Amino acid sequence: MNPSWIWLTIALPFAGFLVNGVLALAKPDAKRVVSLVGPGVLLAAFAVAASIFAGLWTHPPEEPIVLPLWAWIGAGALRVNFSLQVDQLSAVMLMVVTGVGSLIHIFSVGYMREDPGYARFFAYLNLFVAFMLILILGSSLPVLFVGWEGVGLCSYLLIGFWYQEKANADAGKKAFIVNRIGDFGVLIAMFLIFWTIGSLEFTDIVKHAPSAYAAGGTLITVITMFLFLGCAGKSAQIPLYVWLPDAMAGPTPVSALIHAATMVTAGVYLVARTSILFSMAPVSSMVVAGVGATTALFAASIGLRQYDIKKVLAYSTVSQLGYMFLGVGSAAYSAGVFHLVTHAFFKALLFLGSGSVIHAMHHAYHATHSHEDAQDMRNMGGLSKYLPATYWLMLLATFAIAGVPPFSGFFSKDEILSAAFGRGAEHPVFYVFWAFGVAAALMTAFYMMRLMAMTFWGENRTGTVEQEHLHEAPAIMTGPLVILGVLSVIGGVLNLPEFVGGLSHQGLEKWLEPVLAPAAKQMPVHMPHGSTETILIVAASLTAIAGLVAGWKATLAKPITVAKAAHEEVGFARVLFNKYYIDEIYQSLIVRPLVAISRLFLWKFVDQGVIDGLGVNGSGGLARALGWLGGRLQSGQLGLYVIVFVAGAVWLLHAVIR
Amino acid sequence: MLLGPSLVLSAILFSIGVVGVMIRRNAIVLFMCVELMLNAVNLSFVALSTAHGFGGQVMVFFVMTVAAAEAAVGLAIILAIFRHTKSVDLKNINLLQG
Amino acid sequence: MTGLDLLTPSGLMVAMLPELVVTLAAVIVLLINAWRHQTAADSRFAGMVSLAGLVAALAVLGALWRGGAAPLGAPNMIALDGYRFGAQLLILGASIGTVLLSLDYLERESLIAPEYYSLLLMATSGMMFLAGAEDLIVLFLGLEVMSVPVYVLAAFNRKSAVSAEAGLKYFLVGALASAFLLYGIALTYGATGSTALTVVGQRIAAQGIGTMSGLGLALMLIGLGFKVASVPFHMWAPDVYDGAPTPVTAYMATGVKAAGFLALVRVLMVGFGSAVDTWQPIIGVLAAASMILGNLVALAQRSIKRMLAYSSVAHAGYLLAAVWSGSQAGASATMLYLAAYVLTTLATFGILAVLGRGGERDVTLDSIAGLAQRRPAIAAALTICMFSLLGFPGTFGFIGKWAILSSITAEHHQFLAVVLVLTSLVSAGYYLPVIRSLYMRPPLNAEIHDGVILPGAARLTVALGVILLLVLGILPRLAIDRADSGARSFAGTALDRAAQARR
Amino acid sequence: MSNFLASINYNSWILHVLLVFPLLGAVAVFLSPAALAKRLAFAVTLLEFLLSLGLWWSVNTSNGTMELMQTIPWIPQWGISYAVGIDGISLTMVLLTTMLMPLCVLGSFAAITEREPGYYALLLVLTTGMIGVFIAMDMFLFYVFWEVMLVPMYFLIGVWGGKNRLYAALKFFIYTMAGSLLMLVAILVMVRVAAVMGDGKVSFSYFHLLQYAQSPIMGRIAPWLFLAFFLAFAIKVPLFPFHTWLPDAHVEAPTAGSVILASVLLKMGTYGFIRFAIPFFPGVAFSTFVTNTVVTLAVIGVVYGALVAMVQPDIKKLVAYSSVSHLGFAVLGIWAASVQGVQGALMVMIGHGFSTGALFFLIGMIYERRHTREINAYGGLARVVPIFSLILTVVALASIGLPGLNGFVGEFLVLIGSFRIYPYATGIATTGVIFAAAYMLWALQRIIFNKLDKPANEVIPDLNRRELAVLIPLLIGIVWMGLYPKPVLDKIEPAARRYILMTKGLVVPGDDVIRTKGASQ
Repeated sequence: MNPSWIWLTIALPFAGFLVNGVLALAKPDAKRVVSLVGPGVLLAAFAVAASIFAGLWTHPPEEPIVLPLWAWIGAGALRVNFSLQVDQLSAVMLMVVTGVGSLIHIFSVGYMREDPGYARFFAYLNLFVAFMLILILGSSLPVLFVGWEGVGLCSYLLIGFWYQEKANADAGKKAFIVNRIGDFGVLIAMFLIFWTIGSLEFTDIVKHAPSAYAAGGTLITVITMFLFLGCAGKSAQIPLYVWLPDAMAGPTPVSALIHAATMVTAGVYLVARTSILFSMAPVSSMVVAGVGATTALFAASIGLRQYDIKKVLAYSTVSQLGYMFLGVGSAAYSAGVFHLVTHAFFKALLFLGSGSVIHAMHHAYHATHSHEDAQDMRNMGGLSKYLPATYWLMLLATFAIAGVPPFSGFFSKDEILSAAFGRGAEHPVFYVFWAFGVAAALMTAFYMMRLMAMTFWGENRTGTVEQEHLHEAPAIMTGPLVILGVLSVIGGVLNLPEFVGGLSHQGLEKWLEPVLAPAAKQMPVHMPHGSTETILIVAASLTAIAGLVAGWKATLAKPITVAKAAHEEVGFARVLFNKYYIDEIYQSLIVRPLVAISRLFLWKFVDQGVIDGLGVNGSGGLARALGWLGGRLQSGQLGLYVIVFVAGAVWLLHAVIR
Repeated sequence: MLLGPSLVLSAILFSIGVVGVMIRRNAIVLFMCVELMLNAVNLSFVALSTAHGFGGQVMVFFVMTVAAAEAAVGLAIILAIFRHTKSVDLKNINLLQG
Repeated sequence: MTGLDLLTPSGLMVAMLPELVVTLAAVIVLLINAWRHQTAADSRFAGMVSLAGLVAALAVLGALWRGGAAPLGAPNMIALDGYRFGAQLLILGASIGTVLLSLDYLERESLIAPEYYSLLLMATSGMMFLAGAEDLIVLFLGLEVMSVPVYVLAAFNRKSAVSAEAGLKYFLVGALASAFLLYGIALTYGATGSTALTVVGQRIAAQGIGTMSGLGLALMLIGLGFKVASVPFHMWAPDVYDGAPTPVTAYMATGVKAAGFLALVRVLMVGFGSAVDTWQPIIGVLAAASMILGNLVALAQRSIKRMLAYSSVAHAGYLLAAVWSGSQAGASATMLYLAAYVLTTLATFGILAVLGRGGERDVTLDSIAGLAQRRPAIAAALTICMFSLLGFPGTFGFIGKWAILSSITAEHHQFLAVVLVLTSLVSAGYYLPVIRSLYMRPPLNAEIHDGVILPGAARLTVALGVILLLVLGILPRLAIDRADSGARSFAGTALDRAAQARR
Repeated sequence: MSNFLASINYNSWILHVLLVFPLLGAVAVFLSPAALAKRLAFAVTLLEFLLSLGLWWSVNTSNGTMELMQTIPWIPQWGISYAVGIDGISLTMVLLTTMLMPLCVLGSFAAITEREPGYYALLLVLTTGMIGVFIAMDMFLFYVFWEVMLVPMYFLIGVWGGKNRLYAALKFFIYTMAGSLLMLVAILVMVRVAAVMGDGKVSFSYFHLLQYAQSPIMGRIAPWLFLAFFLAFAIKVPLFPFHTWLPDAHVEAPTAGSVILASVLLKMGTYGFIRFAIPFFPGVAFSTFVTNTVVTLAVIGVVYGALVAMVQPDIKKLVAYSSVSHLGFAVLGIWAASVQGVQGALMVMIGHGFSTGALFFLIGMIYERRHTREINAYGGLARVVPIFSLILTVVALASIGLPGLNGFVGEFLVLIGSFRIYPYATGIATTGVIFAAAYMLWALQRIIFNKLDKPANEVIPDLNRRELAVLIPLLIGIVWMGLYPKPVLDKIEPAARRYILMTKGLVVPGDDVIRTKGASQ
């Protein structure tokens, strides 16, 4: 299909949103229609995307194809068209979003069936896909920004999908506001870019950036730092990661689609998209890599001590996103994107799998009217018996995320670590980042195995009555899991490293080259070769396996008590369990003071006290008081009147003679 | 010529009248002080007439007429107030104030 | 009839015809009173005759004005120019309005004494002389002929102690002020050798202002300052306005004030035009003080009548600001503003008179609350009056204020303009609550406004006043033309030359 | 369309009709019985809107000059004329006004049950006043409209307002008057100075004053004159710290009053800057001190308004403070005097008119059901009133500048346009988008999300057809101007460019541009 039909991929889910939205308001019970329309539009969009991708595959374009839809904002030199850009990078993203999106939509048909907000859910989900596609297809920063904020909105709506719980609504709001902090950075970056390059089109940025900025200069560093602030918000990096764990309040398919596979990777996408800028700003790149590596390690460490199955996955996502930034920060943009893709597969699988588990647990508790936590792993155990398909698929995903060769995660993670190690030759600090990455990989393997062990192995702790009701999810849910499982396993073929040979020159790196070449020219990637490479690979593999084994052993070493009987954590475990108290610190250092200052100082004191009290009512009161005083002078005594009269007369005579 | 001294005398008389109005509290005395002021001015007119012709002297007659009219009206008003307050002391006349 | 030789008795008689008609009417009413002074009908009859006399005077005035009467030779005793005609139109208008308001008021308050109307007519003739005086002797006589009857009118309600007190206070301080004015005339006469304003003007222009003429000017300012209730010679005004019967208060606030201002303008323009530098700062201080004090103290009043009394001090300040500018534009603005003020004040006091059954002094913001529901027309009229007093666009009051501001700013000295607008802002603080009470608050009790009915004559005054306020507020061309042509009478005076030179 | 308009000679009568027709309507409405009054008022405002719609095609906005100029001597002695004209900026403001008025009338049907004829008549008088302000080309006329508008608003707040309406009405009136009275003095002084410069010709014509505004004599007093104009407009905007009348007025006004206040009246302040204060005294307005001060105040307004909005317990107050924040953007854009900044400021003005207008309508509708504006009295409404909640969400998002909705276009343009000129100030102002999200989403959460735990909220009915008829036009506007603002931007661009030339002193009246260079970008 001709790329000019690309708008259909956006229009289809948007139409789905409209249909489902109207149904949600008018006929919330029409679940049949919703079940058809919701995933249907996505599959159609995927079909369109696939056929366009096929066209691109056969005839890769040299230059990005820009398809203007209409003139959007125009003022003076600023001319922003609402136009879409099709190139190798957006095509990859397109496939991931529509593909994984379709699978998750199908899964949701089963998962959300019982929910009264079924139509609303699909409306939001469709809208999200539409915005996500605008984000990746937008040909300029402002259009991208439409999608950028749009997905944030959908994320907000979906996190707070069960809005009756205050905690959920809080989580949604938190997500949006933290994202807005990032958006602030994107906005400032846009302003700077516009006033230096004169355009916000990506093609223009790529074309003019090398001449407009001095490589390594302050300006470009500032621009990229602000851009990265946006990326950190959207992709949950330190210090803005705090919203993502809370975002697990949304339905699990949402966590899979938005908070694992697609939206949260938008930051990585943006760095890749503006790679020309980052490649010209080594300091910023270093910051990106550093923040990524630190986040990877930091989040992974928190993941070690979480009991909520989704929280573990959430911190895992934050950690994996950190990997991606470590990659793009090391100028290995294609590696970042590669990990983005494989992560989309295995993390979506993990989330959906956990969804399947929660689904089962929920049913079990629902049947017995128990109010236990269906997401707490301490209440699970031994589930492999009841959910065999889910168990096996999640085990595959665990190997993938842990980086066990030859699962997909192994290749992408290895490429990132290699790139970081390679950059170490230039900036030794990258060795530290690499070490962080390796440590994080160890922890990843550990906590994933811990998750598997607590969930699927050992004795079942759900309860004797509840066990009766534990059973595997329907086919409509396991089907997508199977496909994702396959992708998680073989995803590595997308970009096989050199030592595997053969297909390597056909890989993702090659495919993305037209897009990333200008950046590569500024900052070439140094991949270690030969023996170094081999050592790194072996070390990474061993790390993964060591982590897995350790996780397995450690978890099953002693019996696990169920959630309600669990005693409090002690020592450092407690710090980890409480996520280093970061939320509490933010709350008491930023949020509460801000609200208090706003209420007590700005509103009560400045506004009501000083301006309105002293200034406005004060002057009114002063006038009234003066008037009252003047009235007192009017005592009714004629003698006084005469005295004032004569005094006035004397003054007047004096004034004349003077 | 006694113009200068006459004017000075007139000014002094006028001032005495003013001071009287200022310090006295009896309505009738007050009014008498005003009459004194009017007559002080009359003295000025007469004195100035010696320099400028009879215009000033004409004025004196008018002033005397007016003073008579004022006296008639004024005393009537003072009587009216006396009927209400049984006093012509201005201290007691302060219903209107504020 | 264009030229009149004022040196011949017949010419002078024709020139003074309006005053003479009014005086005649006063005498006739007095004669009627001798026989018929018992019943309400008698009182009403006297009022009707007065009305007829005033209307006749108005007709004569109109004839003189339209005929373009002007002195053939030198001016003498009485002015014969547009400014006098305009001034007397205002005075006659104020008097007619007062008579109309009084007709039913006197009956209601059982003040059956037809002498009231002859006093009113005499005062009117005094005002007309005062405003038209071209000679200081006439000025003094006019002032006294005006003042003495008004002393009586203020104390007219014999049953009321406050009325008597008002009369006494007005009388005592008034007599004191008269003495000052008279002394001023004497010194001016002494310095210039004449009482004719034109001659005074020429002499002072020739010899400059000396100590004696300066003192004369100052003393006259004190005397006239009292009449117009300017700070610091204002302290009688709130008490007297408050205590006097409401129509009389209206009369004092409109007629007396107008006559005083118009005389002041003429004295300053014609007599002391060349000494503008001497009196301008003084008038400026008086104006600013009046505006500030009047408006501030009005803010603190509970009684609406007393509030209006203080606001009248403030309005004296606005008018003094116009006088301050010392130009034809200022004279014109004085006239325009007075016209607006006369209309508004008559209508306001007319309404106040009917609101205050049982005593206008007790009319407060609380007692008028919710009037709009029961008596929408009266409430609307009062609202328009308040907006006009506030100088709000769409009313004649705004045109007047605009003229004042325009004349001040033309002098390129903005201090007074700023004081004027800022104090106007303060005045919103007491005018608006009146409207607020009318429309936005519930009445104290259900029947409180039942008796608020404007009797026929008062209704005519109020309606005419309010309609004129609106019409002239939107289409003021005619009024401005009249005021401008009146002010052109001062073309060629010393002041006018000075003003031209300043530009 | 243009041909048809030309054939009925539309341009020659439309401006007069727009001013007179509502007044006549007001008289008719006032005299008609209560039941008829509201329908009649709706018909009048709708017809007024349809009449005004022709302006979109008939006014040639491509030069940025005043079109359809009509001058009729009014008070010739004082050089005062009835002069009206319209350019792209006025055009959008007039259309915004006429579009909102039928909605305001319709939105008041259920809320106003007392003294209806008076209420609707006042709305119509207000219409004339507002349109008059936007098209008056004579300073006297402008001042008259500017002030006269206060009266209907005073009554709307004072008679039909909430509990504390008396205080709010008086405060609104006096506050606004405080600014305008000094402006009155400034106008007069300008006229006097212009008369000295211009051979004694006294004229209040806008163009006449513009011609002499930059003369050397004016230059000496220009700072004072500018200050007077500035105060008048800054209060109306309202610029921090002159904003404290707004929360009270908004809270106490009836729904339509709040809508008009927010959507139109506030815009008069910014309009005044663009049309009068700055073109008259560009030298002062763009002196270092004034620029620093105004930009600082605008930025404080943006952040301060948002922060104070965040902690308001009263939903109307929240929106009121959010207006302070939004209008801060507009002022920033106006002072940036770049094409993007100025166009952005105008888009903020229009966009704020739609979104905040809609917000106030929504608040009014929920108030009619629950009789409280306390945010904490709500919660969980999404389940009971889904349509209301949906619309509230969309409007709230438009208000906080979600791209794709109208709020974003204006804010983005303002910020990008101001950034080059005031990078640091703009940077701080940009944080406004964060705080905006904070206050709006927090409020949204407490109203439509969370647990439905108050029994009174469980039984309220969703929006009815009349209410939808009020909101849907606004929603269409919100989405349309968010996605395709180009027609509007095109209409205002020439006028905005002309304004920028004026800020550089490059335009003199006689209406010709001396130099056009240097105003692009």
